[in-house]
Amino acid sequence: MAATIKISVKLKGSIADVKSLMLHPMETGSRIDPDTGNAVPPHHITQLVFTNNSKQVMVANFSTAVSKNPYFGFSFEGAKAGDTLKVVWVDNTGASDEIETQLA
Amino acid sequence: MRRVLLLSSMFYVIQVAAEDGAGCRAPNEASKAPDSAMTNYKQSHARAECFRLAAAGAGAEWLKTEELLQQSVEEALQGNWDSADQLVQRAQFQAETALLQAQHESEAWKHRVVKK
Amino acid sequence: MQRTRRLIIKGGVALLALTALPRALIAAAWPQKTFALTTASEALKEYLGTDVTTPSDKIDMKVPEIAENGAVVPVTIKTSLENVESISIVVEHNPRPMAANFEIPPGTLPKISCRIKMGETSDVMAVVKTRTGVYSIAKEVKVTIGGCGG
Amino acid sequence: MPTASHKYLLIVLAAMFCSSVLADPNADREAFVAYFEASFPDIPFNEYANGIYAIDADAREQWEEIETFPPYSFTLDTGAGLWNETFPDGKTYADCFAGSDSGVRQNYPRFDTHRDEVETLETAINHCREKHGLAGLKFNGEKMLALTAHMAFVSRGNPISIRVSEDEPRALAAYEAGKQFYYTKRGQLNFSCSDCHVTSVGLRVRADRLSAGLGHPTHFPVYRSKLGGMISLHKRFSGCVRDVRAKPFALQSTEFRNLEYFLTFMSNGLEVNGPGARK
Repeated sequence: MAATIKISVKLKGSIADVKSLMLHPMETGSRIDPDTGNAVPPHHITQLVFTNNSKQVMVANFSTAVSKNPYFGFSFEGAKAGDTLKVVWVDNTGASDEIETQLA
Repeated sequence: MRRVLLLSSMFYVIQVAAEDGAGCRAPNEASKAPDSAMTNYKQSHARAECFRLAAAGAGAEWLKTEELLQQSVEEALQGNWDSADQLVQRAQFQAETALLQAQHESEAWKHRVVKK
Repeated sequence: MQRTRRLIIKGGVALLALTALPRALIAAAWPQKTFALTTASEALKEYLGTDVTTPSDKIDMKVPEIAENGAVVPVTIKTSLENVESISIVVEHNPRPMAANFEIPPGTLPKISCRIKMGETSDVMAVVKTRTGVYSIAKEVKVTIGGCGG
Repeated sequence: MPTASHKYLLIVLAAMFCSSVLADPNADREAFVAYFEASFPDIPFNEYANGIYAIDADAREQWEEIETFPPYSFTLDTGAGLWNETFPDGKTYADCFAGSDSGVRQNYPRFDTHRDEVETLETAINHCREKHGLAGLKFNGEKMLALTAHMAFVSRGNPISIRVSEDEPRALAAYEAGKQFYYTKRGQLNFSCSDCHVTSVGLRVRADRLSAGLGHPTHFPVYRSKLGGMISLHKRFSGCVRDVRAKPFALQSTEFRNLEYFLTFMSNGLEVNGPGARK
């Protein structure tokens, strides 16, 4: 299991309602670590991309102003049961995670 | 609004029974002999700490009392006797007031219990 | 008991994971510069080519009047405008106002929801770019600090 | 110096003893519930499990939005994994908690007559681990929070059913001590729990609206947006005590366990709805 992404999809006819939650600190770079007194370096998701079968259905670009453990929801048309929806996030350090789910 | 936060009750706890720290005061009266700043400070620190422990024993210690005493020790170690003494006095005031608060509350709480 | 667990969306989906080859899959570039700019006007110019937006009542933005917590402010934006290409969330008084933007390809509904951080009370603007223009709506969100919960 | 503290201890003990003779927890609870019903006639009883969101509509919308995909989802996964772990002797948590399939959260805290003290879910988990050869978990550590979140989740919908047996004087004394704690003013600000969460519910303290004491323990552990993580009920107690500028007691101290016993008994009949999400 992708340890950092949770996704739920509801199919209403050909419309897919997508909700997703990522486990990520979303550090702004300006927070001071109370233990060291130094700024915690920025560490945040930059992009979140949803692809249904091979069609890109959403690209979300995030700044550091997106909340910790980001939530993102959207909907797209043209979905059907059996489609494969894939979610990928990438962060500013180059780390990433992804998950695939079959629409049902 | 009929319900009001009674901030004015903040110091409803007043000096009802100042002799309750008697055990803490005793050593100070006893030894007035070596009149060095350090000796005086040690005595007042011990007295304040005694009150703090008494307040803690009653489950009533305030948040910053211990910190005030620590700051006081740091000032004393640098020879800043005046500020060290001020901090000790503040700590002792807190601890004594906390004790009075606890004593008052040992009965007063009953009147706040929600009843039909 | 099923009823009371409704807050966890179970959905009808199975969760599967694949081993990663993700970088190649990120198509569009992350618009780094717009996120670094310190005024709303500059950030909009950088991202959309203009900071002139037409106020539109066809955009519906749901934000709280008073944020419970500035660290987690729920924002939902939807619009009945046609041919939407992107939606941006701009928080005027944040140190870097462009909070997030969303590229909407044909077939994707112009409706998004997410949660953002706000440093202080500010206008929050939803900026919708369509094939024919740039539209916006703004609402003030009050951010308070202090008290026992915050 | 010891005389002073002993004297106060005696006063406290004497007060506890005297009042415990007259204790009637059920009458206390009925009066507590009736007080809120009279103060907020439009709020149905079950709503008190939702804390301030029973009262504050704008905050409630934000909370519901967050609960559509709650931030404690990951913690629940972790908790379910930990729950199913096998101990070195082959036993599992389920062996310690009878009826755990349908949830046990609603039965804690309980009075443990063998240990002669209040046992909370957290101390019960550690007693279980110790019995099976494992060290206890940190009370506000990630593992404990995940396990208790999982156990609360499995118990969702079960009505809180705390027992304070009137035939067990030690249980009554613990209950009375918790009650005394709740109504005792403390700290530099001289506030009791009840000053805010009974007398002043719905009013603001600076930017916050005060929530009702009825329903407080139903939803813990809680994901705090402020912290970006979970906290236990005792951590919240500790925060409140600090807020009135008193020195907090240790997590799972006798004081806090007794307080939890009293407070949870007051919420008998409300449904468990933990884990929760709060600002």
